[in-house]
Amino acid sequence: MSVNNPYLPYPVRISNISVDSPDKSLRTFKFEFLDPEDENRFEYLPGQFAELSIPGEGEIPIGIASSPLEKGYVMFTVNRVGHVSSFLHNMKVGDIMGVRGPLGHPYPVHSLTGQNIVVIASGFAVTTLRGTVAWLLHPDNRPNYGRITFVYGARSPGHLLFREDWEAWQQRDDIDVFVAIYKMVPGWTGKVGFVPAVLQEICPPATNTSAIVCGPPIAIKTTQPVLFEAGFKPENIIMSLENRMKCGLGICGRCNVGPEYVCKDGPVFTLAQLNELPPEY
Amino acid sequence: MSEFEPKVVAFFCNWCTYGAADLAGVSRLDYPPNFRVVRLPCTGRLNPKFILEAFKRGADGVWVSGCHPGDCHYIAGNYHARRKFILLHTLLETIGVDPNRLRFSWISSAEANKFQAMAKDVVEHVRACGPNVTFRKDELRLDLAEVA
Amino acid sequence: MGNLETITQKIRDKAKSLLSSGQAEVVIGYRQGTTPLVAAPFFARKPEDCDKLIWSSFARLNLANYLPNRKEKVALVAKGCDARSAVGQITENQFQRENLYLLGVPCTGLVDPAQVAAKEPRPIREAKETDEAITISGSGFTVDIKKEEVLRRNCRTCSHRTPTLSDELTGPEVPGAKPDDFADIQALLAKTPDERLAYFKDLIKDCLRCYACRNACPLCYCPICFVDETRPQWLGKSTDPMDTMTFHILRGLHCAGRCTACGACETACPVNIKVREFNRVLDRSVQENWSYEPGLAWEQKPPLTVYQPNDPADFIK
Amino acid sequence: MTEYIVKENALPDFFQALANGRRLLAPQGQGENCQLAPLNGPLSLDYANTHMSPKGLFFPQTEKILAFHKLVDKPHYNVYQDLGDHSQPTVIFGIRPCDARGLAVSNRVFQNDRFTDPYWKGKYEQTVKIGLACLEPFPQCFCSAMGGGPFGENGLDVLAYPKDKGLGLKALTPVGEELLKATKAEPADLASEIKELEQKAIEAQGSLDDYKTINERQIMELYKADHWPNTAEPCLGCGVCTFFCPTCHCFDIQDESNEKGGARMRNWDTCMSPLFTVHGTGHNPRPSKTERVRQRFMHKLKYIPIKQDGVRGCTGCGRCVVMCPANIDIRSVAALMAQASA
Repeated sequence: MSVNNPYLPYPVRISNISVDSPDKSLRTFKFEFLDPEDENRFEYLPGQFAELSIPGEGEIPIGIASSPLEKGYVMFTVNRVGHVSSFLHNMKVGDIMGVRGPLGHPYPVHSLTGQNIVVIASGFAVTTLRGTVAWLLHPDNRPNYGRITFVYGARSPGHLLFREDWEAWQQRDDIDVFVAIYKMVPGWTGKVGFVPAVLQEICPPATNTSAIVCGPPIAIKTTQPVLFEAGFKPENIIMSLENRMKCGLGICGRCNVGPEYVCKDGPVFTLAQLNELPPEY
Repeated sequence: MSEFEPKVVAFFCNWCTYGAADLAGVSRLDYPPNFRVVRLPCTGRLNPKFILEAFKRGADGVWVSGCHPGDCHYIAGNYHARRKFILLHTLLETIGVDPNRLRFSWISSAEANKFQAMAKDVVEHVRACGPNVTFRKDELRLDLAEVA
Repeated sequence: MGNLETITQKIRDKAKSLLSSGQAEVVIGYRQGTTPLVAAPFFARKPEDCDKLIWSSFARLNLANYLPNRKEKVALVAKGCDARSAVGQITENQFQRENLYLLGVPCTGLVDPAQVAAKEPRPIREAKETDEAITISGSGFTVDIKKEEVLRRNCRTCSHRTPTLSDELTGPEVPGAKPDDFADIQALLAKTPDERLAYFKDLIKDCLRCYACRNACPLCYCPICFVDETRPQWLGKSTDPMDTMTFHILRGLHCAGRCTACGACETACPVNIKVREFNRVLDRSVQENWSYEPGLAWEQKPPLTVYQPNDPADFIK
Repeated sequence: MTEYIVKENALPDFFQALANGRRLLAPQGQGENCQLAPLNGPLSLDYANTHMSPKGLFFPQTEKILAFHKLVDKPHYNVYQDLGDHSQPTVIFGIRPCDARGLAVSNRVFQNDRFTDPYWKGKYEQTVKIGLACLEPFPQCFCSAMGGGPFGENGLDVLAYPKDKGLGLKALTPVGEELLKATKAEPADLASEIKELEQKAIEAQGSLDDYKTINERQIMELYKADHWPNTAEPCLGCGVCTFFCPTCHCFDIQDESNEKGGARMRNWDTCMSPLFTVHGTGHNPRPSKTERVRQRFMHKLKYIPIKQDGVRGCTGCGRCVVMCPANIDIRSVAALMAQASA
């Protein structure tokens, strides 16, 4: 996204592709910027997203899965659903395309300094939260936060993304990691159950704690009561919305939720904010 | 500038005209190479938007061909198609698509000679019309030099 | 009391009795518009709503458009063309006959605001009507215009002004007009293909691709219209003239043998395109080839759903 | 700022001086043909308003913004390049105050708190806007009810009004002042006359409800009101209201390409279309026309005012009132919202 023209993507090269689910519907792409200067211009924080821009095909808004402290690439996990994502799934390492961003507001990590943080991820919405945890655990940042808890659930072991990352986190003593699958399969040694149930079991106290929640609408809906029960207030429940988007700049109008543009004013909102808005997401 | 070679998109029914084209080939009957063939299960499958899309993308002519009435593999597919063609043909002709650019025919899989003759005839008619400039989408209308 | 008032009264009385008896859960009719020369769709669900119902020669929208997907029992205020559209929707299984009460209105043709504006360009603040004439007034003027001078083009050639099929007529039958002779299309065919293409390109040059013609059309009820299909995408979304032309051609073809010439498409068009020209080319062909007019009988089959072994197709070689 | 007079016989010179080598657009044609176009005939001052709002001059219905090529051996292969906004210095004479206010509202969206749209900005900032006040309101007008007025100044550089077959002019911005100084318009004191004419024009609109209680109600109170299904029922979903609205600015971004290259373009879009909001998964946050109609009116009358310091997104130009095939009248809807009960 050039300084003068926010519609103009940065040219990037696909540097790595990994297939992340048994049905091949999820792939994770790493991009490197053709112009190294662009990497500095693409200055982001966890929770922001970018438009993956394929010339002649279109753009899709995708949450950034890498942490800004991981240098040399930006990473996105893409679910194959529509025209552009299907096209992207057929592209190869070395292909040239564009990335436009960063867009939206990040999770308010800076204003959470001094607090405990519970990160709750369901399904492949874990992407921006992976970046968040990676950012929080960075030696520069870790001392600024209290207890950090990471809860993550997916359909089956094959659907769990970023295994290397959370397995490494499990070895650390400065983060509590709870990874669950929804239904028991032989050989699984972690937790079993839907995310809200797992959360209920292990939920840390709400005192001086904020929860960052991302997942499909149903998971977000069912997680809320558990958090309320544990004493969390709507101001301390931070969520990320998704809506259909085009420009990502708060202009084209299709992601409106009430007066807010999800792309420009969100996608991160507290539950307290969302309670004042129409549920059009 | 070389001589104009028309591009014709051909929609052939799998059971008849596609077979005729095959037979013509096997029988070494030569016919012009100007066709891009799209094989359909039946002419009844032909949606008018296929024809418009072909013209829009720059085809100089379109040729639709299937089984003779009464011979449809699916009993009545080409009867239904024929009614569609009647209206489509009328509308396209009225709004100014040169009738010589659009050909409908019935050719059975045994009629390799008819196929050969028809293929030549279609190409000659389209050639006489010249390149399709009026009914194509001038897709981008931008000078690529501007960005190259 | 003029015919308009009689019909209005009849509609109100009948609507009240249908709603109170439970024969209908909603009466779809017209109310007075908020601007001059307009009668707007109105949905009466309680007997006390019914006094807002009116009949007027400004009732240009086709109310059959509101039938598909509706679960209620409906009484439909229907002029000749609307009634035929409703019959068509029932033959196409878009609505159930037993849920429909057709309140037929013998119609003497509707007023075209564009033709009124051509006669009187000054801003109109008020319009009144009698059976024969409209009186329009604005700042410093009042003008009477005979309705027959400003009728919509499709109304001038409407031969089924009295609903052919209905459950009840709200007034005496009226004679139909002389049917469309398609002389202009005949004349067009005498021109060269390029001239004809130029004519049709010019016709749609102002098209905004808003698809109001589609949305106002009672025949257009597809859940996903071909213009909205994305995989593959048949039409570009820009105002490219060929995409626009493709839209109008396909819209015409989809309506072939089903169009009742109600003119709702042209009424809805915000830039006054004669979108029905495409339909008329096909209407002519349907009538010539199969002597078919849609919506005249409950059991009629639309011409594109049937065939004859000897359908005329000399152009197929 | 100063006021000026141009006498009837000085008008041709005045317009020439206005243009001064720039593109000069003025209302041409009558009724449905009235549009802002290069001035090349007699100037007409008695038009109601242009058929379409002037937004298309700043935000065309279709605009190519980026392009790329597929020539593997050339630089920038498969990389989008900016096509620029191709704007040229322009003077528009005869924007109605309602439409100028509409442009000002859109301007705050295209140049918002975080991003600037270069294509809009180029055109908007290279255009000097001279408004033409409405001495007599037209039947569909309700600008005063929406916080504007027949002599509204928002979004304009100069406000003009017909005066003795010539023009009275009031400079509103330094740009406007400079523009008028460069013509032979004669300075005059018109303040009291303008005030008087304005008063008369406002009175002529009749007593209009200003729907003030909408401003006081909470979003969710208006949102949950029970009139929405009935309000939306006649809607055909055509979106003509949005195409003609001077403040509707939603667009779609589409790519088109062939074997040589392609372009990215933006096209007007409409929130009345069900596909506008549908997710890739098929989930649609606004699945039925009730939600879509509500969105449009809420956006105009509640959401935009929240974001723009109380300025409404409806300017009272009346186009949607006249153009809606189903006669869904924003004045009636505003009245329902003003008395909404959840």
